[in-house]
Amino acid sequence: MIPLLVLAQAAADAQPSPGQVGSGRVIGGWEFVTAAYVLTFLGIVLYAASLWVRRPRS
Amino acid sequence: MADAAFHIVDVSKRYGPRWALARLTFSLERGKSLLLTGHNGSGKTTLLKILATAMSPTLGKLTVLGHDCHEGREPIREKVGLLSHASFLYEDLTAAQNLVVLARLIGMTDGEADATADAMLTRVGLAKRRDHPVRQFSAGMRKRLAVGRLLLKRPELALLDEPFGELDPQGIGEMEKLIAELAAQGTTLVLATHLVDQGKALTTERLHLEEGRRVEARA
Amino acid sequence: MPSWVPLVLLLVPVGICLALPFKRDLLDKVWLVLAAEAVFGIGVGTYLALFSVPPERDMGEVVRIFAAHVPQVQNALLAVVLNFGCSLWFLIRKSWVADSLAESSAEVGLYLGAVGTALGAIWAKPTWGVYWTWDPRLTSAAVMLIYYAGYLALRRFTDNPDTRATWSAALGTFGIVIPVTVYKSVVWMKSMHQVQSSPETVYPQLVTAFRFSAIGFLCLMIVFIYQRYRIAQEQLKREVAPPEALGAPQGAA
Amino acid sequence: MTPAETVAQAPAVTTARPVRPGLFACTVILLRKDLLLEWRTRARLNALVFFGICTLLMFSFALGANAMALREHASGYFWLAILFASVLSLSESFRVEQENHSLDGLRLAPANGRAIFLAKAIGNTVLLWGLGAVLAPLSIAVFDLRVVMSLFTLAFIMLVGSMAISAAGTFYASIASNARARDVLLPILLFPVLVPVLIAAVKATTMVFEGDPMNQMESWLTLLGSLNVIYWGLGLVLFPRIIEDL
Repeated sequence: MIPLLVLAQAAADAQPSPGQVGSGRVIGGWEFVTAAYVLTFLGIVLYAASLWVRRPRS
Repeated sequence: MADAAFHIVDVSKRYGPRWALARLTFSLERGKSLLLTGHNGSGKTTLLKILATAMSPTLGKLTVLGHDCHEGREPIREKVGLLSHASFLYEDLTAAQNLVVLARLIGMTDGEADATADAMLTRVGLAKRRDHPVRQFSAGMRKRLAVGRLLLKRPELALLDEPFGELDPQGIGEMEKLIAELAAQGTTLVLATHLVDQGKALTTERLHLEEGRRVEARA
Repeated sequence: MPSWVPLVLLLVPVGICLALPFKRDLLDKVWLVLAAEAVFGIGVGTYLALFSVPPERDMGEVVRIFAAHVPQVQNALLAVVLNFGCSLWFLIRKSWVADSLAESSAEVGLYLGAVGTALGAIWAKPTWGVYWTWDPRLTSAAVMLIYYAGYLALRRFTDNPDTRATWSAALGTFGIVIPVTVYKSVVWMKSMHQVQSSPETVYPQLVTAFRFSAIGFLCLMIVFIYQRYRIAQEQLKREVAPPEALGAPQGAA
Repeated sequence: MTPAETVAQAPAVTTARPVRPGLFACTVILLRKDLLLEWRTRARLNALVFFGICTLLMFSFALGANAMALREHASGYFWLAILFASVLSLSESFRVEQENHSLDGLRLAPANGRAIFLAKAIGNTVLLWGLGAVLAPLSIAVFDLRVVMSLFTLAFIMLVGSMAISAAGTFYASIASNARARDVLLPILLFPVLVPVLIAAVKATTMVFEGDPMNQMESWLTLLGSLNVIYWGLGLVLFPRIIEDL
């Protein structure tokens, strides 16, 4: 579903002026938002865990 | 201490978790010659490298030929020669070219450098191999060329790390003669070797290292 | 909520950073405060971004990703600049603190940069239609990650701590070219990426959420670097023999 | 008196020492040494040139025989070929110094650390520029390029590009050559810092072949020039530290 709702411009060929992505509108996309925040928190947890595993034992 | 060839106080060198030299204090007068003994890994090579300013001590003070090593290493390097395990030679240059590069670096003109290199090759017995690349040399011949490199600099302090290594009996004899000549010319010598008998004959002082510390030599 | 409210939170991390040079062990005691603020800032920022901010006109819902993407990339660049500073510090006066801090900031910068770049790619899919465009900003950011991965690899591949410290300090100093490239790449090549994100150009409703999140990530970065720094110091303790191991001075000859 | 006797009888300590060469003279001596080494191992040099040519030709296989696309991106392939070849020549130029710890020999000679850097970097510049001089006509021929601007401009771009690659490359090769896994580390570390050089050099080279309607050439050359200032400056300052602090 989502790819159809994507902005009209194909990225590789388009040369829009910086900052202006186009006049279209992205509808939906919650799964991307979820994925982003899941990745963020996963990153935090995993890196914190790696620090915990390597913690100095003295 | 003005007449000291080198004077080290509390010199220590760390290789990661290990102290290769531990608070070594020693000094050697100019014109004297020192025999440096000790087992493998006792810190002989480290001490020689530090004296040659090839590496800096982690801790401690070091004065070589009147120059403090923290005030610049170049004045020390001008007057110190190091014969190391590594020959410092370029494999793809010929024997003569190797010497010429050094001769130019110490300030000779091109003509002087060529003449000196030829003379030096004759002296170390490599005249016939003048134009052969070092890659074709045997270990003993490399050693001779490395000695030529050292002599070329006419050092005031010569540091010899295992000069007899990789030499045949004849070569050892010639090396002894060269070292004796150096000493006779007034060069201060530091000689690190496992051949204690040869070493003793050539030197006046002795320093025995164990685990980077100075100990009295048995034997 | 007015958008300046989260800026009050900045007082804590900035205050601690300014006080650090005078009181070295300050973080031993207060790192939990920073950790708490990180949880609070990121939590509030995420909550606002996900549930309070209305969808934007152009980008719709995916604009919410900004509140996580931008702070992480910014803090990654900050960590890299810190790495540069520590490298320079080490070269000027041989300090193991600088060496450990440089290692920590490179690793944390690499982590934040990797996640930040991945978020950028996730954001790009619905907005630009592809995960990866060969956009100079994206590509130079990825290249920066490679460089700092190489930096950490060199540290792994060098056994002698003293040489390792000097070499990596030289690498870190030279490496400042790279964040500058990332920053300038947009100007040098025509880019689809925004030239810069300032509160004026970003969607105004998002600013409050973004600021909470940014300050939260700043605190998180400090905590992570501090914890990584302790690991680095512990490793140095094992690798570098302290002068005490030498024993008493020997008598002069 | 034979020369041998002259040396043997020269008093070791009392003679006045010759004046040691300064930074410039020392650089010249070391550069002569480096070029002599390159010349004596010219088989390796040839291999390097063929490696460059090979890389250049491989792009056509990777992209398919699409003459349009190949022509359009020719300057990119040209610089990539030089970049890949530079990794080989740089690590080789330090492998030579590592073999018998010759670099230590130079330091203790004593040669100025900055002079060692300058000689190595200039030597590599000459090498890469020469490689470019071989690859440029070849690229023009096989990619069917038209030279719109003068060939001098192309030569100049190649010079400043090679200089930037060599300065940064000498610095990184001196570090990587001492580490384990040096063959992998050098490109990982070097390529990221060369990204701006690559962008600027490729853009400028493209203009040589496609014209410069927007008058951008000057700004790209300015970028290349300032990168050169940064890399050579950083190299001069940092290189002595790298080879000394061991």
